[in-house]
Amino acid sequence: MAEIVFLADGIAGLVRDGDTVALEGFTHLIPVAAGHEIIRQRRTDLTLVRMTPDIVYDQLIGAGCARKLIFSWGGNPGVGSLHRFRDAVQHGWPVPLEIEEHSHAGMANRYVAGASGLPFAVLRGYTGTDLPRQTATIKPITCPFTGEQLTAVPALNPDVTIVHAQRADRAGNVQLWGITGVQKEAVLAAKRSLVTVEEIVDELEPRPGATVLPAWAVTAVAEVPFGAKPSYAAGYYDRDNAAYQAWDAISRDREKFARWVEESVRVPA
Amino acid sequence: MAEIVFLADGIAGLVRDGDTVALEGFTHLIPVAAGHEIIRQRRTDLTLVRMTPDIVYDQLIGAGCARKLIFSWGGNPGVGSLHRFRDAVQHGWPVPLEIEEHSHAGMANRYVAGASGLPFAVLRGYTGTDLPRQTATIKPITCPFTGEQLTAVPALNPDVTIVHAQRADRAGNVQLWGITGVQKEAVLAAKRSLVTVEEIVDELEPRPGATVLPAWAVTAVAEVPFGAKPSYAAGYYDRDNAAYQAWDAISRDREKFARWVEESVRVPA
Amino acid sequence: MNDYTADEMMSVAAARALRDGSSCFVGIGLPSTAANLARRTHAPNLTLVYESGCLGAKPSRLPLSIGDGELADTADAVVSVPEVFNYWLQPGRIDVGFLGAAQLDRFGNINTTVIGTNYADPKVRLPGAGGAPEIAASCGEVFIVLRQSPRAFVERVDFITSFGHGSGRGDRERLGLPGAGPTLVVTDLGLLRPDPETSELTLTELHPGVELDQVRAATGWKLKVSESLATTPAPTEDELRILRELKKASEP
Amino acid sequence: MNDYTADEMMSVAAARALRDGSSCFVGIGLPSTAANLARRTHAPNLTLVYESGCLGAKPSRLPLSIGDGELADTADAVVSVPEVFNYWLQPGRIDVGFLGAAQLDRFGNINTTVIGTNYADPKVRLPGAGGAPEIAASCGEVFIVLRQSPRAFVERVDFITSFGHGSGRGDRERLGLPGAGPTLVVTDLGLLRPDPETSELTLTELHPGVELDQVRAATGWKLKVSESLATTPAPTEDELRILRELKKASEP
Repeated sequence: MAEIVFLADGIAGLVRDGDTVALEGFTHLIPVAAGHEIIRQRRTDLTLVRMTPDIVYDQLIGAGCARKLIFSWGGNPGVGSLHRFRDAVQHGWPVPLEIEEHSHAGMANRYVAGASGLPFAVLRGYTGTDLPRQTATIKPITCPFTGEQLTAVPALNPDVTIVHAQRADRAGNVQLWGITGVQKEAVLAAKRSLVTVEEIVDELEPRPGATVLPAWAVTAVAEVPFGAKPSYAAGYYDRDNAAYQAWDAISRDREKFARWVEESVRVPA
Repeated sequence: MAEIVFLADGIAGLVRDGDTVALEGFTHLIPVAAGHEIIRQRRTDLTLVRMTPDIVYDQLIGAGCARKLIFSWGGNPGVGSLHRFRDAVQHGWPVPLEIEEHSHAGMANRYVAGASGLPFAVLRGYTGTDLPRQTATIKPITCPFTGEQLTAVPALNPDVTIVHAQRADRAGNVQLWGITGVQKEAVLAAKRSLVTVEEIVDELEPRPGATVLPAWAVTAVAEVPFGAKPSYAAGYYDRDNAAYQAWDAISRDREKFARWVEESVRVPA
Repeated sequence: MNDYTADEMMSVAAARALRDGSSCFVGIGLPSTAANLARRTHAPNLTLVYESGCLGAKPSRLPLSIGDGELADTADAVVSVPEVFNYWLQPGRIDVGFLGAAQLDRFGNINTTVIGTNYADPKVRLPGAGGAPEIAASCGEVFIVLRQSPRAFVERVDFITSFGHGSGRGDRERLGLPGAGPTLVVTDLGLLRPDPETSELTLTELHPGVELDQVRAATGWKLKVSESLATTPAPTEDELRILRELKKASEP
Repeated sequence: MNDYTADEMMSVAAARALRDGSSCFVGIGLPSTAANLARRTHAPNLTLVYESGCLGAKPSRLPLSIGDGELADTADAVVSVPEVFNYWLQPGRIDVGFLGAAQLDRFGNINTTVIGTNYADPKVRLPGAGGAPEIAASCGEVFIVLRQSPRAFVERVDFITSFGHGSGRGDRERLGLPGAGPTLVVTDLGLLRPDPETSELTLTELHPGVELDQVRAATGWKLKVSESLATTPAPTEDELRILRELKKASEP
């Protein structure tokens, strides 16, 4: 059964320096509060994993928490580039950032393989592109029945996956709905998992389209209202598009960014 | 968009002699009425596919519609054996039945590969068993990253898949809920598909746990109330367990079975 | 003293083997009866997983099939059949796989495919594998429940549908099978467990009132008997009452 | 005559290319604007598929991201991200893939990864591939929409993120790519289509008021021009009104 914890204790207990950590979320339900707690606790040498690293990954990278990023699309959706990510890749600031780059289809299948206890997944992917030349984790594989050549990618099995969801019950059964992205796979692929939720309730009522992660598939659950802000939680609050716009100016400048971290993240919670 | 048809026209138009046909359903929502229509239309030489062939497959086999069965568990759930299936395998009556035998995990993954446009799927399966010796569609495959040996099975891509669901709207969008089994994969893996439904409604209201097959992924939809009887349709009617029990006696005897087909199936609908 | 049948003793003994707080992949029939009895007695927090995709089902009556509506209605989550095998069974998330068998051999290998050694022309065609091969491979351990008879308990199964311990200790490791394989066989006569040295099934418990010779006569190989052969405690009144209520509630 | 911007002309021209009753895999930004405009004008039965898992989304305003709540709320079905790629995109169920690009070359190959030829030490690090490589491979055909400039329209892309026609006709077949690849490029200046013989992008339409020399100057290679160069019809009043309403409704 999942343990109900405070966010700070959950991060302290589950995320260690040097870990491979996935904070997943596909525009919706991004575990931003958990990312900030990682910055507050000054974790380093993390290998960060995410299909769509957005501004909370820009923040983690800018704060020096990461040594490597495994991803398929890194941007500020609807706004533009991630300047801290760029600065790390192009100038090694504040620390050099190694990258391992895939497509969405490849990343999604890597999580699926991880969740399925398989060492790899097969897809029709990357054909004709320059990605296999740069990414060692893309290899050809031959169908044993037809002889056709396809692409293999290795399983992703993060040390810890962190996701945000709408609700959990007191046993730690988690319910998420709306766009559920790749969160189930990311949690099931991980050795340990932390789910932050908008609220912990006595009983989960069935919801159309809801995904349920049973308590026995989750390590820990923390109640963190507004834990996805400035992204959104369907049924709770909308996306704060202005915050995404505002990030562009903050993140373009190292000093502005550093000040932002001190003033907005490293304040006591 | 899916075409709305009468059952007889749907079967006449979509199921041809010699086709590979999957009528899927996992205890729940078995497309029995569609199976009986295939018997009425005297299709022959079919390759029948299903994870759990039960009494409607026993009937199709006994009626001489099938030359081959691809399956993983053939029985009368909670009752015992399928006597028409046994008679066909053991004595070639009424026609010899070739079999291609898998495990549930293998069959499920064959449909997944079929639905995904891949020629094969990879699983941890069959290890140490005698199945690979008898079934040519089970082969070893090596992980290109770890060198580990796993098992490959080829995609299943039926000529036609038939499933039963609770509801469709007039455009042919299909909604099914409760135990949804492998029906989505079986439909998406097929070249053509027919969905029989309890009712066609003006608008599909969202349902917890419902699966929706968009109209553009379905070839035809037929309204067939009680189309899953004696299996059940959650929200409409319960399983007729007595009918499953009664099947045992009918199916043990060739003449009794033949009489049953004439009296219960080959009557005008 | 309670009056009970050998089948009731078997169900109770099987139920007792399931630890509270663990998860169990349940086949229909005897395994389902035992698992549901366990949930109502000593193991209220036993998680039942059915191959129809029902995770954490809490049926109020015994399901007649693995796809009963009751299972979906009471489950924590209902997932697709591919998902239950790929995301839940295959990675080894389930502690115990609970299987029946038509034939079982002395190394716990299971046959549910054909009787007779010619697969193409079998004496009896059985239902086949279902989920069992991968349940036997991937669960933390496997419990097997079946009635003991020389026809069922054979020296060597005609067909290995689900791999137990192969030809003895070390075979599972050699094949890379993750789970521990069969650790317990519950019958209407007693309990058998694999010998720690050889993995050969060995009688470790007799049910009350059963004679050792009876078990030997019901076994198609020269049965090994534990030096510390014990007697299963008889079903308690509570166990019997709850089992009978369960069975009664499930009648059509 | 209507007054409109070059960007509006581009959106309208892109929208017109989408046939009613077809399905379209939509990236965010210009493609999403065009697809939503099409749904409100000539193609009410256009099925929009977003990589966040929203099948058949019917947003009332332009989504700001591929994961907008509005998309999920109005979709026929919301599926997981692995499912949208594996069950819906990969088997070729989607007719049109609608992509943007940072760089595009004369054979329709797309770069959204790095500017500069040294991947490890790029001049500019771009967002990366996202869903584009498999959209470009698997959709029936691909439409590309981007503003025309010598920086964007290059002789050879620095990095092939998404494969177009490679080095010319026949390359897709040789690689076994199922879809037809880029069949149309819509810019703020005109339309380009691959030459049927060589697959080289060729200017086939000029937007009203645009000079051929302007397009040549905005293209980083020696631009081929169709012998039957046509002029795009100007946006109609209806098209402009609906486009502006859409954009307005999407402002924060």
